[in-house]
Amino acid sequence: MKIKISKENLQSEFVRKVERISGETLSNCYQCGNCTGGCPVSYEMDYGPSQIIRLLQLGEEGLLMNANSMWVCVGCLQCYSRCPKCVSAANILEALRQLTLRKGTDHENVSDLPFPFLKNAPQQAIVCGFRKFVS
Amino acid sequence: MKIPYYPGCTLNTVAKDFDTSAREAATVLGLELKELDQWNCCGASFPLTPDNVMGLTAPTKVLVNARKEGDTVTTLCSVCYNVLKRTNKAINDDRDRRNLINEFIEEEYDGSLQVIHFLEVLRDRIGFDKVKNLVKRPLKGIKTGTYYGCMLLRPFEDIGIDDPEAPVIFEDLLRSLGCEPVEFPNKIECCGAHLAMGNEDVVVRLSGNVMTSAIDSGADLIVTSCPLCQYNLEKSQKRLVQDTADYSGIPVLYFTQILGLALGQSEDMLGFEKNICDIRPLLKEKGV
Amino acid sequence: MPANEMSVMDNKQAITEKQETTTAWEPKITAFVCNWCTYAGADLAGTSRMEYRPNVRIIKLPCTGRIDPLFIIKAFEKEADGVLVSGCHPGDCHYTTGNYHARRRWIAFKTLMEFVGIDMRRLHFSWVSASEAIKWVDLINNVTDEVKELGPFVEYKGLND
Amino acid sequence: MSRIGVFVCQCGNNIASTVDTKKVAEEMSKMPGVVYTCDYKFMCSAPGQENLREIVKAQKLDGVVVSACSPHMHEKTFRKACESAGLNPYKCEISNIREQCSWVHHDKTKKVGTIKSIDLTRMTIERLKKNRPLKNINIPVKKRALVIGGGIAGIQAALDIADGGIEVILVEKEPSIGGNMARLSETFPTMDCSQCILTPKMVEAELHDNITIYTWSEIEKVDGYIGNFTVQIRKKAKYVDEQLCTGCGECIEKCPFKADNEFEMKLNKRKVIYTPFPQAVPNIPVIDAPHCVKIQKDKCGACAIICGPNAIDFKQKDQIITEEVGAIIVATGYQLMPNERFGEYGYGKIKDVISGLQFERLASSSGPTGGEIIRPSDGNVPKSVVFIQCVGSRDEKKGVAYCSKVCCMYTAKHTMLYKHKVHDGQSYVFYMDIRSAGKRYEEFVRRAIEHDGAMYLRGRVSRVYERNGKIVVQGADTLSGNQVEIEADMVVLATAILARDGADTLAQRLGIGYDKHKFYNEYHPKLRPVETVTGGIYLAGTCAGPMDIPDSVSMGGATASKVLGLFSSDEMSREPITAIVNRAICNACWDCLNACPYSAIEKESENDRHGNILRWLAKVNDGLCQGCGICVAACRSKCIDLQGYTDEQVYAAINAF
Ligand SMILES: Cc1cc2nc3c(=O)[nH]c(=O)nc-3n(C[C@H](O)[C@H](O)[C@H](O)COP(=O)(O)OP(=O)(O)OC[C@H]3O[C@@H](n4cnc5c(N)ncnc54)[C@H](O)[C@@H]3O)c2cc1C
Ligand SMILES: Cc1cc2nc3c(=O)[nH]c(=O)nc-3n(C[C@H](O)[C@H](O)[C@H](O)COP(=O)(O)OP(=O)(O)OC[C@H]3O[C@@H](n4cnc5c(N)ncnc54)[C@H](O)[C@@H]3O)c2cc1C
Ligand code: SF4
Ligand code: SF4
Ligand code: SF4
Ligand code: SF4
Ligand code: SF4
Ligand code: SF4
Ligand code: SF4
Ligand code: SF4
Repeated sequence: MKIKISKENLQSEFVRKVERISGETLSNCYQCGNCTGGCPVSYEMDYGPSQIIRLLQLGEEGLLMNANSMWVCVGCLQCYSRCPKCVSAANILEALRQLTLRKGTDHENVSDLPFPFLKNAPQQAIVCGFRKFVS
Repeated sequence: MKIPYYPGCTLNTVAKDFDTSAREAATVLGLELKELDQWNCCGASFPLTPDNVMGLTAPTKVLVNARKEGDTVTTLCSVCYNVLKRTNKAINDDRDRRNLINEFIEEEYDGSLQVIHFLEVLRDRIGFDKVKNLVKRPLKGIKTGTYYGCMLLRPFEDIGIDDPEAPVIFEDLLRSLGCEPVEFPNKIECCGAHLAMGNEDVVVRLSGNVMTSAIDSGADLIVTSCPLCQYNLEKSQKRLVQDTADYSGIPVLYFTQILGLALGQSEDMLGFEKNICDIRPLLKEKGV
Repeated sequence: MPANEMSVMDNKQAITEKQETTTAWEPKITAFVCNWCTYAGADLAGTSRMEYRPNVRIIKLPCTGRIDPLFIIKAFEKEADGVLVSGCHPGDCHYTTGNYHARRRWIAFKTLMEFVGIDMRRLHFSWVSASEAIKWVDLINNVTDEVKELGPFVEYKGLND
Repeated sequence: MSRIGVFVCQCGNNIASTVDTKKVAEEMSKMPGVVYTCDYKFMCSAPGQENLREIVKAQKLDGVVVSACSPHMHEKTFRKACESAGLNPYKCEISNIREQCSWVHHDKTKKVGTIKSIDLTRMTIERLKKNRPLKNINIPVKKRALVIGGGIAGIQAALDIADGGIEVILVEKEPSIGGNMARLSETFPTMDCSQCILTPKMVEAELHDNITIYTWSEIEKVDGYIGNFTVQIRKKAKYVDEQLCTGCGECIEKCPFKADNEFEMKLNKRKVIYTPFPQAVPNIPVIDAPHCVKIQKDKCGACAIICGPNAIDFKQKDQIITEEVGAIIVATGYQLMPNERFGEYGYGKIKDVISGLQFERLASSSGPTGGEIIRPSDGNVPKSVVFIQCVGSRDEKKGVAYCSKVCCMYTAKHTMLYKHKVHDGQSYVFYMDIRSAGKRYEEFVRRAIEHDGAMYLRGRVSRVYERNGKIVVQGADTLSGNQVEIEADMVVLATAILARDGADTLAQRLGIGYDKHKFYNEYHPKLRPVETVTGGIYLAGTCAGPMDIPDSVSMGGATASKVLGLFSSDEMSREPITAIVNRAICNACWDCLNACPYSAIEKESENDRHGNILRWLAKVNDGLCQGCGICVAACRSKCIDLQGYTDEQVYAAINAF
């Protein structure tokens, strides 16, 4: 894999949008990896939270928008809680989700959800799930 | 003492046990959990992106209604607690967002409410000592794994109920009921949360880790404070019991159920029969 | 006006031979600079043989913290069309915190100056270190040009006379 | 009317090519008070100066303006020349028509340059008219030095000053000198044993004729200024008479009670009467009063019974000693951030999660385990040790933003010490960057990796917890991009280096500055790194910021050379550019006092004959005043002025434009 780095990519509209929506400053992250180290689901992610931030720092959009990371993040805030630089990977992943959902692309198809889930699951799981996965 | 209480949607439906056991226990403690006259769903997640003001309108409406009934509101569900408390703080701290939301919902809310969790009511308003004195059935010898999950603790700056790395509020309560809390590594790790929708494998792994690490640390029982944690743990428990030969299971209960038990409520009232792993044989075994 | 000040004025007129008659109007800029940073920076512009507008007259002080706002008002009352204050960079003050004092005073002073009707473009505050000869040159050129555009400052002249 | 002479320099062609110097001189002769003008080829040349002197005398000048180069070049030259001609040197002023005029205005018609030179010279003449003769300030110097803190930096400073023939007082707050270095096992990058190189220096300091050591002592109060400090030292009660005690150690042997051993970083206990370590200097025990059963409850007394020379004295009181010194060196060192600060690393609750200094004690052959690396919890040899770097350092949220500078190096050292002692052990190091700038430092770290098999993982550790008797370290390896988990037997935290508790209080007593982390501020970080803004007070070692032993020793030596330089003459002479209070009108508002960065302004009372205070007023301490003039601008009632830059002088210059 080769990433092309250029001034245009570093300051792309996409990168600025992520910063604006998430309220985070990407350059604050010094890539210590603490967030990835503590994230309960990073084992399942294509790129761990710190790698997602790194790709954003490099201005690389394709790799991270195709990665599953944003859909796997459970929003537990362990990353933010221990980040020595007060960066919230959770906010950044939420921003990536928003960018997808705001385009009208759903991650979960509501009609595919199994009936028993809808019947037995706590309302909060459904409401929250909808917010995270459905536009 | 009367205290305005926001149940939230889940406690009104699938987590009814959580709600009723808490109300009963409160009565014993001389407290009335007064359900808000008017309330709506809080949205079940605090929007992590600060530009999402829409996500704050639902919880703000809850706060507005609660404010009409007093200066405090209490919740049982950790998620509601997290959402309401953070929303309240956001409105208090951030003038721009406050104005925007107020304009939208046509209210004048200033964030002056105090959002507290029922655990805080027990700790700070009643006192664990007093709870201890009212215990009728001390749960001696029962080793409890107190599962905090995420929403009760993080982020510390907004929630601040206890130390986010080594919280004790749960343990202190259970100790006052006669239990022996045990330390287990996963007590502050996530259960899988909303991945219940669509990614059950992750949930089973995370919730499974919570339960096995509690079992490995010698716990007889896990207590929770959130219907979603409860659901994820129980759901995973079912899978694990089915699929894993040497997994024996562990009862998972709301803390209010344990509280009710210790305060002398009858076992039948507490809905123990719904659990995958029954606590009643354990009670018998320990002779309490 | 005290006697010897009067004589200074007379003398000045005699000496400069009314430069306005031969050339176009040129602004006069008084610069209050600290001895350690900006004065040395201006010296460096000299040793490096740089060139800049000749309108500035430097008054050396130990530190910008020594600058009394009244100095600036006085300068405007007299010949100055523009005033420049320059010292060490924040954190670099020879006297550790002198330039902070100057800056704090400056903020309060700015409102006052605006209040008394001095166009803030006539008054510049800058940091020039001992090695920033180029910055000094640019500063003088910019300030001179800007003040030149504004025209002579007449409002205060002779207030004290 | 004044009698001023104006000398316009051509500087060869440097000035003359763009300034009509003759014209400048001519115009100046028209100014009132100017009695002599001339222009001259090279004013600073020997004949130029001679000429100046002669004219000063011949014309009976009472003021001289030299229109020439920058005062930074030759102000001193011409002031000296004037002085030798009998004129007060501060009645000579320079007008800078070279750097500020001829060199920056290249107009060959000389028009621009001439006009500006005339203006500049006129302004200087008017200013000069308001100059008052000033006298240099001479301050007598007390040739004795005080060193606060007996770590390696303080010891080095004391020895170097003492070797220069100057008396030194070394004040140390612990029962022995030696500081943190005494705790170290072996030291990077050469791996020599710390005790082996430190102990001889400690003994040398103890035996040196010019050094007086006060241990178990702290600074109570500091008055005065450069050359003339009066210092009060609190010598805390040791309950042992230092004159009588022979250091036999019988009392320690006999004492039946124990307390936490701070020197061993609480890895074990020590007796209530103790010396911190066997090579302590001085080798005299102290009683830890809060834990002594005799002092607290009037029981026991075993130590007093055994002591042959009757040196134990339970009634001993703190003593205040007053010393007069001319210079002070501050060398109070550092402390480590406590492990208890890190919840995610177990809050100091997991016994086998230890700090770097605790590891030093475990590895030290004089330490509590005799140099055997074993777990504090169960005494087993750890087969897998995780070292975590940057704990609390470079952490804006829970720690400090800065880098502690030595931990990269000592962690590499720890992995080597571990490998040398536990051959079949494996060490892991979590790091963010390896900072090994220094002579032979990078090679040292590479040796740990290549030769001693340390496994370096780039990433921070998120959490450390216990699971089934193992310590689980969960972190990331950012190079592979993965979460990683290690089951360790022991974890060593390279915790941040902090300024000492109380560093701010001491700074306030001394009147020196400190940063937000309470490290002391140097005068200038590059060019005056061992001086403070307060004259006569110098900094050595880690009290100024994290550093290693070579740097601490260099700084100690550098402060000594400053002190010896200061003491090289009996008096200090300095420019009289100081503030002066108009006593008649000062209304004691203390605006000046609050503004002065050097604490040079004092409150003075005016008393009647019976000693009743009539009023207060400000007073400038010439020894401390640096002549910045901040107080002058701060005084709203205009009753303090700066000599050499008086309001009158400045207004004269403004008016003359
Ligand atoms: C784990 C670890 C390992 C290290 N290993 C190495 C190594 O291998 N090589 C290396 O070069 N460096 C090493 N260092 C760094 C080294 O310890 C320091 O550079 C050195 O000890 C600093 O000496 P110091 O004199 O400045 O301070 P300190 O050693 O802290 O001495 C200060 C002294 O002042 C005393 N004091 C403090 N306050 C007062 C007061 N108010 N009044 C009177 N006395 C006071 C203290 O009691 C102490 O005796 C290591 C550091 C650590 C933490
Ligand atoms: C690109 C670069 C940027 C830097 N930036 C910084 C910075 O921002 N901040 C910082 O603190 N440091 C910086 N440094 C480091 C800094 O340059 C050095 O620390 C400093 O200049 C060293 O000074 P010195 O006196 O030891 O050596 P030098 O500056 O090398 O002086 C040695 C002198 O000795 C003379 N000499 C040599 N041999 C003999 C001989 N046989 N006989 C007589 N004379 C001799 C040489 O001509 C020279 O004048 C930088 C270095 C580099 C390379
Ligand atoms: S913990 Fe913070 S600084 Fe470290 S990699 Fe993650 S976001 Fe970046
Ligand atoms: S919030 Fe998301 S990214 Fe952060 S630790 Fe939790 S799951 Fe991982
Ligand atoms: S005094 Fe200055 S200007 Fe005059 S010759 Fe000497 S260097 Fe040149
Ligand atoms: S106090 Fe007495 S017993 Fe103790 S070391 Fe001194 S002389 Fe020996
Ligand atoms: S009197 Fe105090 S110091 Fe002496 S032996 Fe007893 S406890 Fe120890
Ligand atoms: S020296 Fe190394 S370990 Fe210590 S704070 Fe700096 S980078 Fe981290
Ligand atoms: S001139 Fe500066 S140092 Fe001197 S007293 Fe005034 S403020 Fe203090
Ligand atoms: S500011 Fe002026 S009036 Fe006030 S104390 Fe100082 S000298 Fe006196």
